[in-house]
Amino acid sequence: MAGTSSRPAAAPPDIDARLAMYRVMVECRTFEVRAQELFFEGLVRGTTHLGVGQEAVAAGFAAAMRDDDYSFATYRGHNHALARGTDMAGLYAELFGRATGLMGGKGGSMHITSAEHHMMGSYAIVGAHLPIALGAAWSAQYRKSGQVAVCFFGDGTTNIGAFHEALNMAAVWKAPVVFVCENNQYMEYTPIGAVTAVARPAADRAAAYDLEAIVVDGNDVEAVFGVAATAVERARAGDGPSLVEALTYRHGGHSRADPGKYRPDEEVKAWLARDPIPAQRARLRSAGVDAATLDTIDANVAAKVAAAEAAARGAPEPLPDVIETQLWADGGSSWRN
Amino acid sequence: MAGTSSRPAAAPPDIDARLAMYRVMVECRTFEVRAQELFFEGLVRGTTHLGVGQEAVAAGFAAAMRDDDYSFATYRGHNHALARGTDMAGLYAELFGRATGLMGGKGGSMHITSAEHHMMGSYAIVGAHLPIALGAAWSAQYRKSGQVAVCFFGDGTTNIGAFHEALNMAAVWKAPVVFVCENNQYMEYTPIGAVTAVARPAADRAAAYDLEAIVVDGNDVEAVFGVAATAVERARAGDGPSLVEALTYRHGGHSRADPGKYRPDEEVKAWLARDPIPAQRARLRSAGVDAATLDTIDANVAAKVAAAEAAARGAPEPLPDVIETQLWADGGSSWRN
Amino acid sequence: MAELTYRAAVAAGIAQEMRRDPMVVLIGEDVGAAGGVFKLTEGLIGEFGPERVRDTPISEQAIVGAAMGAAMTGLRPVAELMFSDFFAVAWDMVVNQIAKTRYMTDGQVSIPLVLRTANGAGLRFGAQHSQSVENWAMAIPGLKVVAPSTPADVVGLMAAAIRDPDPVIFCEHKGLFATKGEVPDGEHIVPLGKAAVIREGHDCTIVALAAMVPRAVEAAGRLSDDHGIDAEVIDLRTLIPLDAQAILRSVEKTSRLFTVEENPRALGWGAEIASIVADEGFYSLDAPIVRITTPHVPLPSSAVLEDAVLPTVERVVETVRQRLEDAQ
Amino acid sequence: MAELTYRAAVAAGIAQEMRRDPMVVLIGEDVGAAGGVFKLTEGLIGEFGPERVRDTPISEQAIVGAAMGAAMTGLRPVAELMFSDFFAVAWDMVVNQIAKTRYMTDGQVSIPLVLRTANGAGLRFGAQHSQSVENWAMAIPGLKVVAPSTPADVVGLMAAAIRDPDPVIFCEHKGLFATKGEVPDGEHIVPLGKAAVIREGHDCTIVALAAMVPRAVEAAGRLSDDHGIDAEVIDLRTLIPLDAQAILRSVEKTSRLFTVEENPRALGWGAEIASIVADEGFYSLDAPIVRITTPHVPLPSSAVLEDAVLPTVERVVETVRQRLEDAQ
Ligand SMILES: Cc1ncc(C[n+]2csc(CCOP(=O)(O)OP(=O)(O)O)c2C)c(N)n1
Ligand SMILES: Cc1ncc(C[n+]2csc(CCOP(=O)(O)OP(=O)(O)O)c2C)c(N)n1
Ligand SMILES: [Mg+2]
Ligand SMILES: [Mg+2]
Repeated sequence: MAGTSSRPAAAPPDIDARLAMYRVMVECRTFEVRAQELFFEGLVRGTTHLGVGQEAVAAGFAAAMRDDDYSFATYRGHNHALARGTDMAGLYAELFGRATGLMGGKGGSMHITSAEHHMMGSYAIVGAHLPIALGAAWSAQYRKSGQVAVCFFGDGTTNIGAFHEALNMAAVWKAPVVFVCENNQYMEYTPIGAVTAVARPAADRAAAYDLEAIVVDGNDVEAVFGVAATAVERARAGDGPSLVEALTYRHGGHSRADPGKYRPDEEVKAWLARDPIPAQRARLRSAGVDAATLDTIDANVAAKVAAAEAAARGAPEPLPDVIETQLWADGGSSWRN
Repeated sequence: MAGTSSRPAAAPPDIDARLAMYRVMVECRTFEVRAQELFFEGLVRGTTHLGVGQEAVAAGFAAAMRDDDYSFATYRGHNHALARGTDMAGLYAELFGRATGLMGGKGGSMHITSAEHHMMGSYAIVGAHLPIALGAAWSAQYRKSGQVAVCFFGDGTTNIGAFHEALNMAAVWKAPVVFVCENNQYMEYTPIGAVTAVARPAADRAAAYDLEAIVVDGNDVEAVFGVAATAVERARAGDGPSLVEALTYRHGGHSRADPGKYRPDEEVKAWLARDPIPAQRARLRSAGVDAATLDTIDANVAAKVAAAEAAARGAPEPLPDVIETQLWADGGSSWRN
Repeated sequence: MAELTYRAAVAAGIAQEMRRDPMVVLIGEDVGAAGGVFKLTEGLIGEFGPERVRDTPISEQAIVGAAMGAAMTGLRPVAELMFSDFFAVAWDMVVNQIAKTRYMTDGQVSIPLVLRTANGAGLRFGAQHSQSVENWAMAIPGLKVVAPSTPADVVGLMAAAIRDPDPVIFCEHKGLFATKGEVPDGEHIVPLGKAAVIREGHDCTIVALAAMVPRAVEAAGRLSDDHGIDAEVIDLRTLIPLDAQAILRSVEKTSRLFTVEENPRALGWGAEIASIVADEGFYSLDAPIVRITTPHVPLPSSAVLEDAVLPTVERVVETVRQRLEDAQ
Repeated sequence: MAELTYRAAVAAGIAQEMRRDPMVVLIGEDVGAAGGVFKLTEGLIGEFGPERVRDTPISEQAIVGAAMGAAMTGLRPVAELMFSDFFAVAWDMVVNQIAKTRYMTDGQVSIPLVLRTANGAGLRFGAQHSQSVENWAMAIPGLKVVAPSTPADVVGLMAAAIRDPDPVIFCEHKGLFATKGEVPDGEHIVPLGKAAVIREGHDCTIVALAAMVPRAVEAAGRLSDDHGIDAEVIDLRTLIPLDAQAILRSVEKTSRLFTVEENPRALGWGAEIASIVADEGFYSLDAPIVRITTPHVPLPSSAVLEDAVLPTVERVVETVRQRLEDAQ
C-alpha cells in the first residue's frame, strides 16, 4: 500500500539505516516475546499490552526522528520506548515492579517513560496523549527549537473526543506534530469497523482537519520510514501537522490475559504471513546483505535482551518509603503541614 | 444557498404552514427583543443568550417535526422552546426567576425545558447535548416509537470532543437524530474561522461520519423547512442521522452583556439586510398574502407577548423552601438520614 | 441460596432486572460479544440480544450522554465505564448533565440510569486504572453512590439501583471479583441507603466500604483475638443515600470511630463521616476520630508498593490498637 | 500601594509574571483579542502579543492537554477554563494526566502549569455556571489548589502559582470580581500553603475561603457587636498545600470550630478540615464542629433562591450564636 500523499517522498534510507531499523524491530520483538513468557512465569505483574507484529511503525518512525524529537505512546508503548533508545534493563525492571525500573516501579508497563530519550510517556487513558503531544509541539514551536512531536495511538482512539480536539487545534496552530494511528483493526475485543462510521478510522477523518489522507502499510518498515520522514520534515519546516494511518496487526491478544480468540483464524493467518520482521529480513537479503550479518544482529539482540532480563531479575524490590516521594517537584508528597 | 443534498426535496409547505412559520419567527423575535429590554430594566437576571436573527432555523425545523419529536437546544434556546409551543408566560417567568417559571426559577434562561412539548432541555455546557440527543434517538429506535430527535448547536460546538463522539456513534447506530449546526459565524467573541481547520465547521466534517455535507441558508425559513423535512423523514425512515449546517447570524452580542463590537460593521450590516423575518414577509406578500393578514399576525403576537410579560411580572418570587425539592424523583433532596 | 462469585453476581443482578423490565438495556465497550473485559457481563448478549446489549466505540462521553438521553425518554439504561478512572473522561455528562438536569428542570425529567464501573486497586494496574472514585461522585448533588462488598449485595443493590428512578453510580470492586458468597434464590433486592452492621462490638466502630470491608472484618477478628478489643464493623454499602444514623447509633454505643478508606486521604468519603460525627455525635465521642486511608498520592503499580499504599489488615489492627491505647 | 479590583488583579498578576519569564504563556477561549469574557485578561495580548496569548477553539481537553504537554517541555503555561464548571469536560486531563504524571514517572517530568478559572456563585448563572469546584480538585493527589479572597492575594498567589514547579488549580471567584483592595507596589508574592488569620478572636474559629471570607468577616463583626462573641476568622487561601497547623493552633485557643463553605455539603472542603481537627485537635474541642455550607443540591438560578442557598452573613451569625449557646 502506498501513501496517498502527493508530497515528494523523502530520500530512501541507506543500508546502515535499513539494518538499524531491522535491528530495532528485532529488539522490540525479542524483548516483548520474552516479556510475555515472564508474565506467565509470574515476574511481570499487572497487565502488559504487547506490540508484537506492530514493530515496523515504531522502528520506521524512530528512524525518521531527530534525537530531540518527542515521542508520545499508549499503554502499548514498549516498542516506541525501545525504538527511541530507552534502557532495556530499566524497562524489564519496571515491568517486574523493581526499584531499578525506569519509574522506580511507580508507573508500570502502561506508563513507560524515558524523558532522557524524549520518550515523553505512555498514556493509558485512550486519547489523552493527543492533546498533550500537541502541547509539546506548541512548546517546540514557541521555543523555535525545531523539535517535532510524534504521537502514536490506535484505531479505537479515533472515536474519542480528545482525538478531534487535538487534530483541529493542531491544524489551526500549524503545530509540528505527527499523529500516527496504528490501525491494528481492533479496539480491545471489538473490530474497529463495527463501531466506526468510516472504513479508514484515521485517514477518512483527515479532511475534517484540512489534512491529507495518508495510509501506509504499517508492516513495511521502509514504507513507514518514507511516510514518517515526509511528515516529520513537513512539521519541522513549519507546514503543520500530519495524520498518518498505518495498517498493521497485533499478533496476540489485546493484553496479556487475552488470547484474542474473537479474531477469525483466516485473518490471523493472513497477517502472520505479513510479519514485518521476516519481510524486512528478506528485503535486506535481496539487497545483498548476507545471512550472517542478519544472524549476528539477531544474536546480539538476544544477548542484550537476556542481559537486560538478568539485570532486572537481580534488581531489588522498591522500598515502601518511595511511596511518598516525587509527587511534587520538591521530591516529596506533603499536602499539609 | 441550496443544500448540497442529492436526496429528493420534501414537499413544499402549503400557505398555512408558511404563515405558521412566519408567526413562529415573529413570536420568537418579539419575545426576545422584549426580553432584552426587560434585562436592562432589571427584571431578567443572570444572563440571556438571544437568538435574534436566527429564528428561521427554529421555525423551519419545528414545522418539519412531529409533535412527539424531541428538541434539544443550547443556552441560546428560547427560539427553539417557543417554536415547539412552550408557554410564553412560563418562559418569561423563568427569565425573571419567578415561582411560575417553567422550572420554578431553578433553571434560568440557559436551561429552558418544556418536557410536555418534547422540548427536552437547553444545555449550557458546549457540546453536552449532542450525545444526550443521540440517546433520545436511540431510545426512540429501541421503543420503535417513530420519534426523531433534533439537536441544535452552534458553529463553535463543532470543535469539542462530544460533537465527534456523538456523530460517530449516531452514524454507527443509524440513530434517528438530526444534528443542526446554527453557524452564526462566532463562538463567543472569536470568529469561528480563526479557530477551525475547515471553512464549513459542520459540513466539512460530515464525511468523517459517512454523512452528506448539507449546507442551508439558515435565514431562509422555507429552505430550512425543506432540508429539515428531508432529514427528519430520513431519520424516521430508519436511514440514520443527518448533519445540517445552517448559515445564519445573531443580530446582537453573544450574551446580554456583550455589545458584539468585535464584528466588522460591514458584516453586521450585510447580515441585518438578510433578516429572515422581513424576507419571509416579502415572500409571503409576493405569494399573494395581503399585508393585513401579516399585520394581524404581528399584532396578535405583540398582544400575546405583552400578556405573557404581564403574567410573569405579576407572578410571585419562589419560596426558599423549593430549594430542597426535586433533586430526586421522590420530590425531595435528602442524601442522608 | 447459590454460591456466586462477585464477578458472576454482576451479570446475575443485571439479568434479573433485564428479565423483569424490557426497558432495561446495557451499553458499553466490549460488554456484548466479548462479555466484558472482566467477564462481568458474560452471557447477557446471548440471552437478551444485541438490541439490548450494545457494544460501543471508545466514546465515554457518548456512552454516558446517550444513557442519559435514553433515560429521559423511557429506557432504563445501564452503562458501563470499563474502569472507574474513565469517569474523568465523561465527568461533565455525569456531574453537570445527569446529576443536575432533574433539579434544573424542577422535576420535568427523570433520569433513571445506572453507571456501572470497575473500581479500586489491587491488580497492579497503576495510577490510571486503579482509583477508588466513589468520593468524586459523593461530592456531587444528584448522584446516588453504591459500592457493594459481597456477591449478595451486588445482586441486591444492582436491582435497587436499576429500579431507582434517579441516577446511580455503581462501583464494582476489581479486587473483589474473584471472591465468593451466598446469594439468596429468587428475586433479591437490597434497598439503597441502608448500611449493614457486619459485626457487633462495643469498643469502637469501624466504618468501611467495598474492598475495605473484608479487611475491616478480618482486622476486627484479630483485634478481638489478639488484643481483646471488640470492634463493631459497619459496611456502608451506599455513600448516597448515606445511612448516617447507623453510624451515629454505633458511635453512641462505642464512643470511638475509625474509617477504613481506599481512596486517597484528602476528601475521602470518611471525611464527610467524620464531619457528621464530629458535629452530631460529638458528645458520644471519647477520643479522636481516626481515618485510615491510602496516603494522598496516586497509586503506584509495583506489587510491593501497591500493597503498602492501601490500608491493610495490619495497618487497621495497629492503628486501632494504638489509638485506643493512646486514649486511655 | 494601588487600589485594584479583584478583576484587574488577575491580569496584573499574570502580567507581572509574563514580564519576568518569557516562558509564561496564556491560552484559553477568548482570552486574547476579547480580553476574556469577564475581562480578566484585558490588555495582555496587547502587551505580550498573540504568540504568548492565544485564543483557542472550544476544546477544553485540548486546551488543558496542550498546557500539560507544553509544561512538560519547557513552557510555563497558564490556561483558562472560562467557568470552573467546565473542568468537568477536561477532568481526565486534570486528574489522570496532569496530577499523576510526575508521580508515575518517578519525577522524570515536571508539570509547572496554572489552570485558572472563574469559580463560584452569586451571578444567577444557574447550576452549570456557578459551582465551587475547589473541593473536586482537593480530592486529587498531585494538584495544588488556590482560591484567593482579595486583590492582593490574587496577585501574590498568582505569582506563586506560576512560579510553582507543580500544577496549580487557581480559582478566581466570580462574586468577588468587582471588589476592590490595596495591592502592594512592586513584585508581590504570597507563598502557597499559608492561611491568613484575618481577625483574631478567642471564642471560636471560623474557617472560610474565597467569597465566604468577607461574609465570615462581616459575621464576626456582627457576632461581636450584637452578641459579644469574639470569633477568629481564618482565610485558608490554599486548600493544597493546606495550612492545617494554622487551624489547629486557632482551635487550641478557641476550642470551637466552624467552617463556611460555598460548596455543596457532602465532601465540601470543610469535611477534610473537620476530620483533621476531630483527630489531631480533638482534645482542644469543647463542642461539636459545625459546617456551614450550601445544602447538597445544585445551584438554582433565581436570585431569591441563589441568595437563600449560599451561606449568608445571617446564617453564619445565627448558626454560630445558636451553636455556642447550645454548647453552654
Ligand atoms: C478512555 C478510555 N476508554 C477505554 C479504555 C480501555 N481500553 C484500553 S485499550 C482499549 C482499546 C484501544 O484500542 P486502540 O485505540 O485501537 O489501540 P490498541 O489497543 O489496538 O493499540 C480500550 C477500550 C481506556 N484505556 N481509556
Ligand atoms: C465546554 C464549554 N466551553 C465553553 C463554554 C463557554 N461558552 C458558552 S457559549 C460559547 C460559544 C459557543 O459558540 P457556538 O457553539 O458557536 O454557539 P453560539 O453561542 O454562537 O450559539 C462558549 C465558548 C461553555 N459553555 N461550555
Ligand atoms: Mg487497535
Ligand atoms: Mg456560534
